[in-house]
Amino acid sequence: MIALTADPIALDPLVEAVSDPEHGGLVTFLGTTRRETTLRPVEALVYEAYEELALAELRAIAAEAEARFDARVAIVHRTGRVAVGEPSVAVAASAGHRPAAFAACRHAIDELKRRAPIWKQDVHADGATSWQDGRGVVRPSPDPEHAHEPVR
Amino acid sequence: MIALTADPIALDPLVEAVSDPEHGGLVTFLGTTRRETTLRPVEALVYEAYEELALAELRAIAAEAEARFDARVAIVHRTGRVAVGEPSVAVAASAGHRPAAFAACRHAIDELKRRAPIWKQDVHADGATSWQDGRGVVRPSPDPEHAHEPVR
Amino acid sequence: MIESRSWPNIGLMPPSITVTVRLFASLREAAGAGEVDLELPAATPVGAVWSHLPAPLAGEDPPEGLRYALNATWTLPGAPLRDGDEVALVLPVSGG
Amino acid sequence: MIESRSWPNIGLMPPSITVTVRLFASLREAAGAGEVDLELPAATPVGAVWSHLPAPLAGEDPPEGLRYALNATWTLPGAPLRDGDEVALVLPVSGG
Repeated sequence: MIALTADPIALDPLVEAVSDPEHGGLVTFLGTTRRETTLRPVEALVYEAYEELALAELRAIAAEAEARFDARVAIVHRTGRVAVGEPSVAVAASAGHRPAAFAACRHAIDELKRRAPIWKQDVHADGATSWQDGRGVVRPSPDPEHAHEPVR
Repeated sequence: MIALTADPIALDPLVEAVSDPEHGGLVTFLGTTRRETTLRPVEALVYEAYEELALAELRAIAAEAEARFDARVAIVHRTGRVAVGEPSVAVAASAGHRPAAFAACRHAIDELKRRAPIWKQDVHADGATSWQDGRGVVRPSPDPEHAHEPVR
Repeated sequence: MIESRSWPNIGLMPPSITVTVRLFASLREAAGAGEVDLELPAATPVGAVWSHLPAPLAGEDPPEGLRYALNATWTLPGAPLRDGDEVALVLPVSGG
Repeated sequence: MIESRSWPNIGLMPPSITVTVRLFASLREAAGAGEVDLELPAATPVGAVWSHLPAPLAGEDPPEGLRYALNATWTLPGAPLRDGDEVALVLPVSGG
Protein backbone atom coordinates (compact mmCIF):
# COMPACT_ATOMS: atom_id res chain seq x y z
CA MET A 1 0.00 0.00 0.00
CA ILE A 2 1.69 3.13 -1.32
CA ALA A 3 -0.57 6.13 -1.63
CA LEU A 4 -1.04 9.86 -1.64
CA THR A 5 -4.35 10.92 -0.19
CA ALA A 6 -6.30 14.10 0.44
CA ASP A 7 -8.20 12.38 3.29
CA PRO A 8 -7.18 11.89 6.93
CA ILE A 9 -4.87 8.92 7.38
CA ALA A 10 -6.16 5.90 9.28
CA LEU A 11 -3.42 3.65 10.64
CA ASP A 12 -5.34 0.37 10.60
CA PRO A 13 -5.34 -0.12 6.80
CA LEU A 14 -1.56 0.25 6.77
CA VAL A 15 -1.22 -2.25 9.63
CA GLU A 16 -3.43 -4.70 7.78
CA ALA A 17 -1.49 -4.17 4.56
CA VAL A 18 1.81 -5.29 6.14
CA SER A 19 0.49 -7.95 8.52
CA ASP A 20 1.97 -11.37 7.88
CA PRO A 21 1.65 -14.55 9.94
CA GLU A 22 5.42 -15.08 9.69
CA HIS A 23 6.20 -11.57 10.94
CA GLY A 24 6.53 -11.12 14.68
CA GLY A 25 7.13 -7.36 14.76
CA LEU A 26 5.18 -4.50 13.25
CA VAL A 27 6.28 -0.89 13.65
CA THR A 28 4.40 2.19 12.53
CA PHE A 29 5.39 5.83 12.30
CA LEU A 30 2.99 8.75 12.26
CA GLY A 31 4.41 12.16 11.44
CA THR A 32 2.51 15.20 12.60
CA THR A 33 3.47 18.81 12.17
CA ARG A 34 3.84 20.48 15.51
CA ARG A 35 2.10 23.69 16.43
CA GLU A 36 5.43 25.51 16.52
CA THR A 37 7.64 24.91 13.52
CA THR A 38 8.93 28.46 13.44
CA LEU A 39 8.60 31.52 15.59
CA ARG A 40 5.23 32.21 13.95
CA PRO A 41 2.45 29.85 15.03
CA VAL A 42 1.42 27.46 12.26
CA GLU A 43 -2.27 26.79 11.89
CA ALA A 44 -2.27 24.30 9.03
CA LEU A 45 -0.05 22.76 6.40
CA VAL A 46 -0.63 22.34 2.72
CA TYR A 47 1.23 19.48 1.06
CA GLU A 48 1.87 19.43 -2.65
CA ALA A 49 3.38 16.46 -4.46
CA TYR A 50 4.79 15.81 -7.88
CA GLU A 51 2.42 12.89 -7.81
CA GLU A 52 3.80 10.62 -10.54
CA LEU A 53 7.38 10.86 -9.28
CA ALA A 54 6.39 10.88 -5.59
CA LEU A 55 4.51 7.61 -6.00
CA ALA A 56 7.42 6.10 -7.93
CA GLU A 57 9.85 7.26 -5.25
CA LEU A 58 7.71 5.96 -2.38
CA ARG A 59 7.42 2.60 -4.17
CA ALA A 60 11.20 2.52 -4.62
CA ILE A 61 11.80 3.40 -0.96
CA ALA A 62 9.38 0.69 0.20
CA ALA A 63 10.97 -1.87 -2.12
CA GLU A 64 14.44 -1.01 -0.82
CA ALA A 65 13.35 -1.37 2.82
CA GLU A 66 11.55 -4.62 2.03
CA ALA A 67 14.59 -6.12 0.33
CA ARG A 68 17.11 -4.89 2.88
CA PHE A 69 15.18 -5.92 6.00
CA ASP A 70 13.05 -8.78 4.63
CA ALA A 71 10.06 -6.66 5.53
CA ARG A 72 6.69 -5.55 4.26
CA VAL A 73 6.26 -1.78 4.05
CA ALA A 74 3.30 0.54 3.50
CA ILE A 75 3.49 4.32 3.10
CA VAL A 76 0.71 6.91 2.89
CA HIS A 77 1.28 10.66 2.59
CA ARG A 78 -1.32 13.41 2.76
CA THR A 79 -1.74 16.04 0.08
CA GLY A 80 -3.65 19.30 0.35
CA ARG A 81 -4.54 21.02 3.59
CA VAL A 82 -3.71 19.25 6.87
CA ALA A 83 -4.62 20.73 10.23
CA VAL A 84 -1.86 21.02 12.82
CA GLY A 85 -2.00 17.89 14.98
CA GLU A 86 -3.27 15.66 12.16
CA PRO A 87 -0.75 13.17 10.76
CA SER A 88 0.70 14.09 7.39
CA VAL A 89 2.48 10.79 6.83
CA ALA A 90 2.18 7.20 8.01
CA VAL A 91 4.57 4.29 7.53
CA ALA A 92 4.03 0.68 8.60
CA ALA A 93 6.67 -2.04 8.43
CA SER A 94 6.52 -5.65 9.54
CA ALA A 95 9.33 -8.16 9.70
CA GLY A 96 10.20 -11.47 11.29
CA HIS A 97 11.68 -9.84 14.37
CA ARG A 98 11.41 -6.42 15.93
CA PRO A 99 14.87 -5.01 15.15
CA ALA A 100 14.22 -5.43 11.42
CA ALA A 101 10.71 -4.00 11.73
CA PHE A 102 12.06 -0.91 13.53
CA ALA A 103 14.88 -0.54 11.00
CA ALA A 104 12.60 -0.89 7.96
CA CYS A 105 10.13 1.69 9.30
CA ARG A 106 12.91 4.11 10.17
CA HIS A 107 14.58 3.65 6.79
CA ALA A 108 11.33 4.35 4.95
CA ILE A 109 10.48 7.57 6.78
CA ASP A 110 14.07 8.86 6.65
CA GLU A 111 14.32 8.24 2.90
CA LEU A 112 10.87 9.68 2.29
CA LYS A 113 11.87 12.92 3.95
CA ARG A 114 15.10 13.01 1.99
CA ARG A 115 13.89 11.99 -1.45
CA ALA A 116 10.14 12.14 -2.07
CA PRO A 117 9.14 15.15 -4.21
CA ILE A 118 6.61 16.51 -1.75
CA TRP A 119 6.56 20.03 -0.35
CA LYS A 120 5.03 21.53 2.75
CA GLN A 121 3.53 24.98 2.95
CA ASP A 122 3.13 26.53 6.39
CA VAL A 123 -0.12 28.43 6.77
CA HIS A 124 0.31 30.86 9.63
CA ALA A 125 -2.41 32.04 11.95
CA ASP A 126 -2.22 35.51 10.36
CA GLY A 127 -2.91 34.05 6.91
CA ALA A 128 0.66 34.35 5.61
CA THR A 129 2.00 31.29 3.83
CA SER A 130 5.47 29.98 3.16
CA TRP A 131 6.59 26.95 1.17
CA GLN A 132 9.34 24.87 2.71
CA ASP A 133 11.20 24.41 -0.55
CA GLY A 134 14.50 26.16 0.00
CA ARG A 135 13.53 29.42 -1.70
CA GLY A 136 12.47 31.20 1.49
CA VAL A 137 9.51 32.97 -0.09
CA VAL A 138 6.79 34.21 2.24
CA ARG A 139 3.45 35.32 0.86
CA PRO A 140 2.00 37.83 3.31
CA SER A 141 -1.63 37.95 4.28
CA PRO A 142 -4.13 39.04 3.04
CA ASP A 143 -3.59 37.21 -0.25
CA PRO A 144 -1.86 39.58 -2.71
CA GLU A 145 -2.15 37.36 -5.77
CA HIS A 146 1.31 37.76 -7.18
CA ALA A 147 3.41 39.23 -4.42
CA HIS A 148 6.33 37.26 -3.13
CA GLU A 149 9.24 38.57 -1.20
CA PRO A 150 12.42 36.82 -0.19
CA VAL A 151 13.08 36.72 3.55
CA ARG A 152 16.59 37.04 5.00
CA MET B 1 -2.22 4.17 29.34
CA ILE B 2 -0.64 1.12 30.92
CA ALA B 3 -2.84 -1.97 30.89
CA LEU B 4 -3.16 -5.72 30.84
CA THR B 5 -6.19 -6.88 28.91
CA ALA B 6 -7.93 -10.12 28.02
CA ASP B 7 -9.44 -8.47 24.92
CA PRO B 8 -7.92 -7.93 21.46
CA ILE B 9 -5.66 -4.90 21.36
CA ALA B 10 -6.75 -1.91 19.28
CA LEU B 11 -3.93 0.44 18.34
CA ASP B 12 -5.96 3.65 18.08
CA PRO B 13 -6.52 4.13 21.83
CA LEU B 14 -2.77 3.89 22.42
CA VAL B 15 -2.11 6.39 19.64
CA GLU B 16 -4.65 8.77 21.14
CA ALA B 17 -3.17 8.30 24.61
CA VAL B 18 0.27 9.54 23.53
CA SER B 19 -0.78 12.16 20.97
CA ASP B 20 0.48 15.62 21.81
CA PRO B 21 0.35 18.79 19.72
CA GLU B 22 4.02 19.45 20.53
CA HIS B 23 5.10 15.97 19.41
CA GLY B 24 6.00 15.53 15.76
CA GLY B 25 6.74 11.80 15.77
CA LEU B 26 4.68 8.88 16.99
CA VAL B 27 5.95 5.31 16.76
CA THR B 28 4.03 2.16 17.61
CA PHE B 29 5.10 -1.44 17.99
CA LEU B 30 2.81 -4.45 17.68
CA GLY B 31 4.22 -7.81 18.71
CA THR B 32 2.60 -10.90 17.29
CA THR B 33 3.63 -14.50 17.86
CA ARG B 34 4.53 -16.13 14.61
CA ARG B 35 3.04 -19.41 13.47
CA GLU B 36 6.42 -21.12 13.86
CA THR B 37 8.15 -20.45 17.15
CA THR B 38 9.52 -23.97 17.45
CA LEU B 39 9.60 -27.04 15.26
CA ARG B 40 6.05 -27.83 16.42
CA PRO B 41 3.39 -25.56 14.94
CA VAL B 42 1.88 -23.20 17.50
CA GLU B 43 -1.84 -22.65 17.32
CA ALA B 44 -2.34 -20.19 20.14
CA LEU B 45 -0.59 -18.57 23.07
CA VAL B 46 -1.72 -18.17 26.62
CA TYR B 47 -0.22 -15.25 28.52
CA GLU B 48 -0.12 -15.19 32.29
CA ALA B 49 1.00 -12.17 34.28
CA TYR B 50 1.85 -11.48 37.89
CA GLU B 51 -0.58 -8.64 37.46
CA GLU B 52 0.33 -6.33 40.36
CA LEU B 53 4.06 -6.45 39.63
CA ALA B 54 3.62 -6.50 35.85
CA LEU B 55 1.60 -3.29 35.98
CA ALA B 56 4.14 -1.69 38.30
CA GLU B 57 6.98 -2.77 36.01
CA LEU B 58 5.23 -1.52 32.85
CA ARG B 59 4.58 1.81 34.58
CA ALA B 60 8.25 2.02 35.58
CA ILE B 61 9.40 1.17 32.03
CA ALA B 62 7.09 3.80 30.52
CA ALA B 63 8.23 6.40 33.04
CA GLU B 64 11.89 5.66 32.27
CA ALA B 65 11.33 5.99 28.52
CA GLU B 66 9.33 9.19 29.03
CA ALA B 67 12.06 10.77 31.15
CA ARG B 68 14.96 9.61 29.00
CA PHE B 69 13.47 10.61 25.63
CA ASP B 70 11.07 13.40 26.68
CA ALA B 71 8.31 11.17 25.33
CA ARG B 72 4.82 9.96 26.11
CA VAL B 73 4.49 6.18 26.26
CA ALA B 74 1.55 3.77 26.37
CA ILE B 75 1.82 -0.01 26.81
CA VAL B 76 -0.88 -2.69 26.61
CA HIS B 77 -0.23 -6.43 26.99
CA ARG B 78 -2.67 -9.27 26.45
CA THR B 79 -3.39 -11.92 29.06
CA GLY B 80 -5.14 -15.25 28.51
CA ARG B 81 -5.50 -16.99 25.17
CA VAL B 82 -4.25 -15.17 22.06
CA ALA B 83 -4.62 -16.69 18.59
CA VAL B 84 -1.49 -16.87 16.45
CA GLY B 85 -1.41 -13.76 14.28
CA GLU B 86 -3.15 -11.56 16.88
CA PRO B 87 -0.96 -8.99 18.63
CA SER B 88 0.02 -9.86 22.18
CA VAL B 89 1.59 -6.50 22.98
CA ALA B 90 1.34 -2.93 21.76
CA VAL B 91 3.53 0.06 22.58
CA ALA B 92 3.04 3.65 21.43
CA ALA B 93 5.53 6.45 21.98
CA SER B 94 5.43 10.05 20.85
CA ALA B 95 8.14 12.65 21.10
CA GLY B 96 9.12 16.00 19.64
CA HIS B 97 11.09 14.43 16.83
CA ARG B 98 11.18 11.01 15.24
CA PRO B 99 14.53 9.71 16.54
CA ALA B 100 13.32 10.11 20.13
CA ALA B 101 9.95 8.55 19.31
CA PHE B 102 11.66 5.52 17.74
CA ALA B 103 14.08 5.23 20.65
CA ALA B 104 11.37 5.50 23.31
CA CYS B 105 9.21 2.85 21.63
CA ARG B 106 12.18 0.52 21.18
CA HIS B 107 13.31 1.03 24.77
CA ALA B 108 9.85 0.21 26.12
CA ILE B 109 9.38 -3.02 24.18
CA ASP B 110 12.95 -4.19 24.85
CA GLU B 111 12.62 -3.58 28.59
CA LEU B 112 9.16 -5.14 28.70
CA LYS B 113 10.52 -8.34 27.20
CA ARG B 114 13.42 -8.33 29.62
CA ARG B 115 11.69 -7.37 32.84
CA ALA B 116 7.90 -7.63 32.90
CA PRO B 117 6.69 -10.67 34.89
CA ILE B 118 4.59 -12.11 32.08
CA TRP B 119 4.88 -15.63 30.70
CA LYS B 120 3.85 -17.18 27.41
CA GLN B 121 2.52 -20.69 27.02
CA ASP B 122 2.68 -22.23 23.56
CA VAL B 123 -0.41 -24.24 22.70
CA HIS B 124 0.52 -26.64 19.93
CA ALA B 125 -1.80 -27.91 17.24
CA ASP B 126 -1.74 -31.37 18.85
CA GLY B 127 -2.95 -29.96 22.17
CA ALA B 128 0.39 -30.13 23.98
CA THR B 129 1.35 -27.02 25.94
CA SER B 130 4.65 -25.60 27.10
CA TRP B 131 5.36 -22.55 29.24
CA GLN B 132 8.24 -20.38 28.09
CA ASP B 133 9.58 -19.85 31.60
CA GLY B 134 12.98 -21.49 31.54
CA ARG B 135 11.88 -24.79 33.11
CA GLY B 136 11.35 -26.58 29.78
CA VAL B 137 8.27 -28.46 30.93
CA VAL B 138 5.94 -29.79 28.24
CA ARG B 139 2.48 -31.04 29.12
CA PRO B 140 1.49 -33.56 26.50
CA SER B 141 -1.96 -33.80 24.99
CA PRO B 142 -4.54 -35.03 25.88
CA ASP B 143 -4.57 -33.18 29.19
CA PRO B 144 -3.23 -35.47 31.94
CA GLU B 145 -4.05 -33.25 34.89
CA HIS B 146 -0.80 -33.48 36.78
CA ALA B 147 1.73 -34.92 34.36
CA HIS B 148 4.74 -32.85 33.53
CA GLU B 149 7.95 -34.08 32.06
CA PRO B 150 11.18 -32.23 31.51
CA VAL B 151 12.37 -32.10 27.92
CA ARG B 152 16.07 -32.33 26.97
CA MET C 1 17.22 1.27 77.88
CA ILE C 2 16.84 -2.47 77.84
CA GLU C 3 14.70 -4.04 75.16
CA SER C 4 12.18 -6.59 76.23
CA ARG C 5 11.35 -9.28 73.72
CA SER C 6 7.69 -9.72 73.10
CA TRP C 7 7.61 -13.15 71.46
CA PRO C 8 4.44 -14.84 72.67
CA ASN C 9 5.94 -18.34 72.79
CA ILE C 10 9.12 -18.62 74.81
CA GLY C 11 11.36 -21.55 73.86
CA LEU C 12 14.18 -22.80 71.66
CA MET C 13 12.32 -22.43 68.37
CA PRO C 14 11.76 -18.99 66.87
CA PRO C 15 8.09 -18.21 66.42
CA SER C 16 6.55 -19.33 63.15
CA ILE C 17 5.07 -17.05 60.53
CA THR C 18 2.64 -17.64 57.71
CA VAL C 19 3.49 -16.34 54.24
CA THR C 20 1.70 -16.65 50.94
CA VAL C 21 3.74 -17.83 47.98
CA ARG C 22 2.54 -16.75 44.52
CA LEU C 23 3.34 -19.14 41.69
CA PHE C 24 2.99 -18.62 37.95
CA ALA C 25 3.21 -20.49 34.67
CA SER C 26 4.73 -23.98 35.01
CA LEU C 27 5.29 -23.51 38.76
CA ARG C 28 1.60 -22.84 39.26
CA GLU C 29 0.72 -25.91 37.22
CA ALA C 30 3.21 -28.11 39.08
CA ALA C 31 1.94 -26.95 42.47
CA GLY C 32 -1.68 -27.20 41.36
CA ALA C 33 -2.38 -23.71 42.71
CA GLY C 34 -1.36 -20.11 42.10
CA GLU C 35 -1.09 -19.42 45.83
CA VAL C 36 0.38 -21.61 48.55
CA ASP C 37 0.39 -20.65 52.24
CA LEU C 38 3.49 -21.81 54.09
CA GLU C 39 4.25 -21.85 57.79
CA LEU C 40 7.92 -20.97 58.20
CA PRO C 41 10.32 -19.96 60.97
CA ALA C 42 10.31 -16.18 61.44
CA ALA C 43 12.85 -14.33 59.31
CA THR C 44 13.24 -17.18 56.86
CA PRO C 45 15.00 -15.64 53.86
CA VAL C 46 13.01 -15.34 50.65
CA GLY C 47 15.54 -17.58 48.89
CA ALA C 48 14.75 -20.49 51.24
CA VAL C 49 11.06 -20.62 50.28
CA TRP C 50 11.70 -22.99 47.37
CA SER C 51 12.63 -25.92 49.61
CA HIS C 52 9.27 -25.59 51.41
CA LEU C 53 7.14 -25.81 48.24
CA PRO C 54 4.79 -28.75 47.70
CA ALA C 55 6.13 -31.83 45.89
CA PRO C 56 7.42 -32.26 43.30
CA LEU C 57 8.88 -28.73 43.31
CA ALA C 58 10.75 -28.89 46.62
CA GLY C 59 12.73 -31.87 45.32
CA GLU C 60 13.96 -29.98 42.27
CA ASP C 61 16.76 -27.47 42.26
CA PRO C 62 15.49 -23.89 42.07
CA PRO C 63 15.37 -23.01 38.36
CA GLU C 64 18.17 -20.95 36.89
CA GLY C 65 17.26 -17.28 36.65
CA LEU C 66 14.67 -17.45 39.44
CA ARG C 67 13.92 -14.00 40.88
CA TYR C 68 11.87 -12.97 43.87
CA ALA C 69 9.28 -10.35 44.65
CA LEU C 70 8.12 -9.46 48.14
CA ASN C 71 4.73 -7.78 48.45
CA ALA C 72 4.79 -6.96 44.71
CA THR C 73 8.25 -5.37 44.77
CA TRP C 74 11.44 -6.95 43.49
CA THR C 75 13.65 -8.27 46.28
CA LEU C 76 16.80 -10.32 46.82
CA PRO C 77 17.05 -13.91 48.10
CA GLY C 78 18.42 -12.75 51.47
CA ALA C 79 15.40 -10.62 52.40
CA PRO C 80 13.83 -11.93 55.64
CA LEU C 81 10.15 -12.85 55.61
CA ARG C 82 7.64 -11.50 58.11
CA ASP C 83 4.25 -12.79 59.05
CA GLY C 84 1.65 -12.08 56.37
CA ASP C 85 4.19 -11.41 53.61
CA GLU C 86 3.43 -12.34 50.04
CA VAL C 87 6.44 -13.70 48.18
CA ALA C 88 6.41 -14.39 44.45
CA LEU C 89 8.73 -16.79 42.66
CA VAL C 90 9.42 -15.22 39.28
CA LEU C 91 10.78 -17.51 36.58
CA PRO C 92 12.51 -16.12 33.47
CA VAL C 93 9.86 -14.07 31.71
CA SER C 94 8.61 -14.41 28.14
CA GLY C 95 6.10 -11.64 27.62
CA GLY C 96 5.95 -9.45 24.55
CA MET D 1 27.52 4.24 -44.83
CA ILE D 2 26.84 7.91 -44.90
CA GLU D 3 24.15 9.32 -42.58
CA SER D 4 21.62 11.65 -44.06
CA ARG D 5 20.18 14.25 -41.77
CA SER D 6 16.42 14.36 -41.72
CA TRP D 7 15.81 17.76 -40.17
CA PRO D 8 12.76 19.21 -41.86
CA ASN D 9 14.04 22.79 -41.85
CA ILE D 10 17.49 23.25 -43.31
CA GLY D 11 19.35 26.31 -42.04
CA LEU D 12 21.69 27.71 -39.42
CA MET D 13 19.31 27.22 -36.50
CA PRO D 14 18.62 23.77 -35.10
CA PRO D 15 14.94 22.85 -35.20
CA SER D 16 12.91 23.90 -32.21
CA ILE D 17 11.09 21.57 -29.83
CA THR D 18 8.27 22.06 -27.40
CA VAL D 19 8.63 20.79 -23.85
CA THR D 20 6.37 21.02 -20.83
CA VAL D 21 7.91 22.25 -17.60
CA ARG D 22 6.25 21.13 -14.36
CA LEU D 23 6.53 23.53 -11.43
CA PHE D 24 5.65 22.97 -7.79
CA ALA D 25 5.33 24.84 -4.51
CA SER D 26 6.77 28.37 -4.62
CA LEU D 27 7.90 27.96 -8.25
CA ARG D 28 4.34 27.14 -9.30
CA GLU D 29 3.05 30.18 -7.43
CA ALA D 30 5.74 32.47 -8.88
CA ALA D 31 5.01 31.26 -12.43
CA GLY D 32 1.27 31.40 -11.84
CA ALA D 33 0.88 27.89 -13.29
CA GLY D 34 1.94 24.32 -12.55
CA GLU D 35 2.77 23.66 -16.19
CA VAL D 36 4.54 25.92 -18.67
CA ASP D 37 5.13 24.98 -22.31
CA LEU D 38 8.42 26.24 -23.70
CA GLU D 39 9.71 26.31 -27.25
CA LEU D 40 13.43 25.56 -27.12
CA PRO D 41 16.25 24.66 -29.49
CA ALA D 42 16.44 20.89 -29.97
CA ALA D 43 18.71 19.10 -27.50
CA THR D 44 18.63 21.96 -24.99
CA PRO D 45 19.98 20.47 -21.77
CA VAL D 46 17.56 20.09 -18.87
CA GLY D 47 19.71 22.40 -16.77
CA ALA D 48 19.16 25.29 -19.20
CA VAL D 49 15.39 25.30 -18.79
CA TRP D 50 15.51 27.67 -15.82
CA SER D 51 16.66 30.64 -17.91
CA HIS D 52 13.61 30.21 -20.19
CA LEU D 53 11.05 30.34 -17.36
CA PRO D 54 8.54 33.20 -17.19
CA ALA D 55 9.48 36.30 -15.21
CA PRO D 56 10.37 36.76 -12.43
CA LEU D 57 11.93 33.31 -12.23
CA ALA D 58 14.26 33.54 -15.23
CA GLY D 59 15.94 36.56 -13.68
CA GLU D 60 16.76 34.71 -10.47
CA ASP D 61 19.62 32.30 -10.04
CA PRO D 62 18.44 28.68 -10.03
CA PRO D 63 17.82 27.78 -6.38
CA GLU D 64 20.45 25.80 -4.52
CA GLY D 65 19.63 22.10 -4.41
CA LEU D 66 17.46 22.20 -7.55
CA ARG D 67 17.07 18.75 -9.09
CA TYR D 68 15.52 17.65 -12.34
CA ALA D 69 13.15 14.95 -13.49
CA LEU D 70 12.55 14.04 -17.12
CA ASN D 71 9.29 12.27 -17.91
CA ALA D 72 8.82 11.41 -14.21
CA THR D 73 12.31 9.95 -13.75
CA TRP D 74 15.23 11.64 -12.02
CA THR D 75 17.76 13.03 -14.47
CA LEU D 76 20.89 15.17 -14.55
CA PRO D 77 21.21 18.79 -15.78
CA GLY D 78 23.08 17.68 -18.89
CA ALA D 79 20.32 15.45 -20.26
CA PRO D 80 19.20 16.72 -23.70
CA LEU D 81 15.53 17.53 -24.20
CA ARG D 82 13.46 16.09 -27.05
CA ASP D 83 10.20 17.30 -28.49
CA GLY D 84 7.27 16.47 -26.20
CA ASP D 85 9.39 15.89 -23.10
CA GLU D 86 8.08 16.76 -19.68
CA VAL D 87 10.73 18.22 -17.40
CA ALA D 88 10.14 18.89 -13.71
CA LEU D 89 12.10 21.36 -11.60
CA VAL D 90 12.34 19.80 -8.17
CA LEU D 91 13.21 22.12 -5.29
CA PRO D 92 14.51 20.79 -1.96
CA VAL D 93 11.70 18.63 -0.60
CA SER D 94 9.92 18.93 2.75
CA GLY D 95 7.47 16.05 2.90
CA GLY D 96 6.94 13.85 5.92
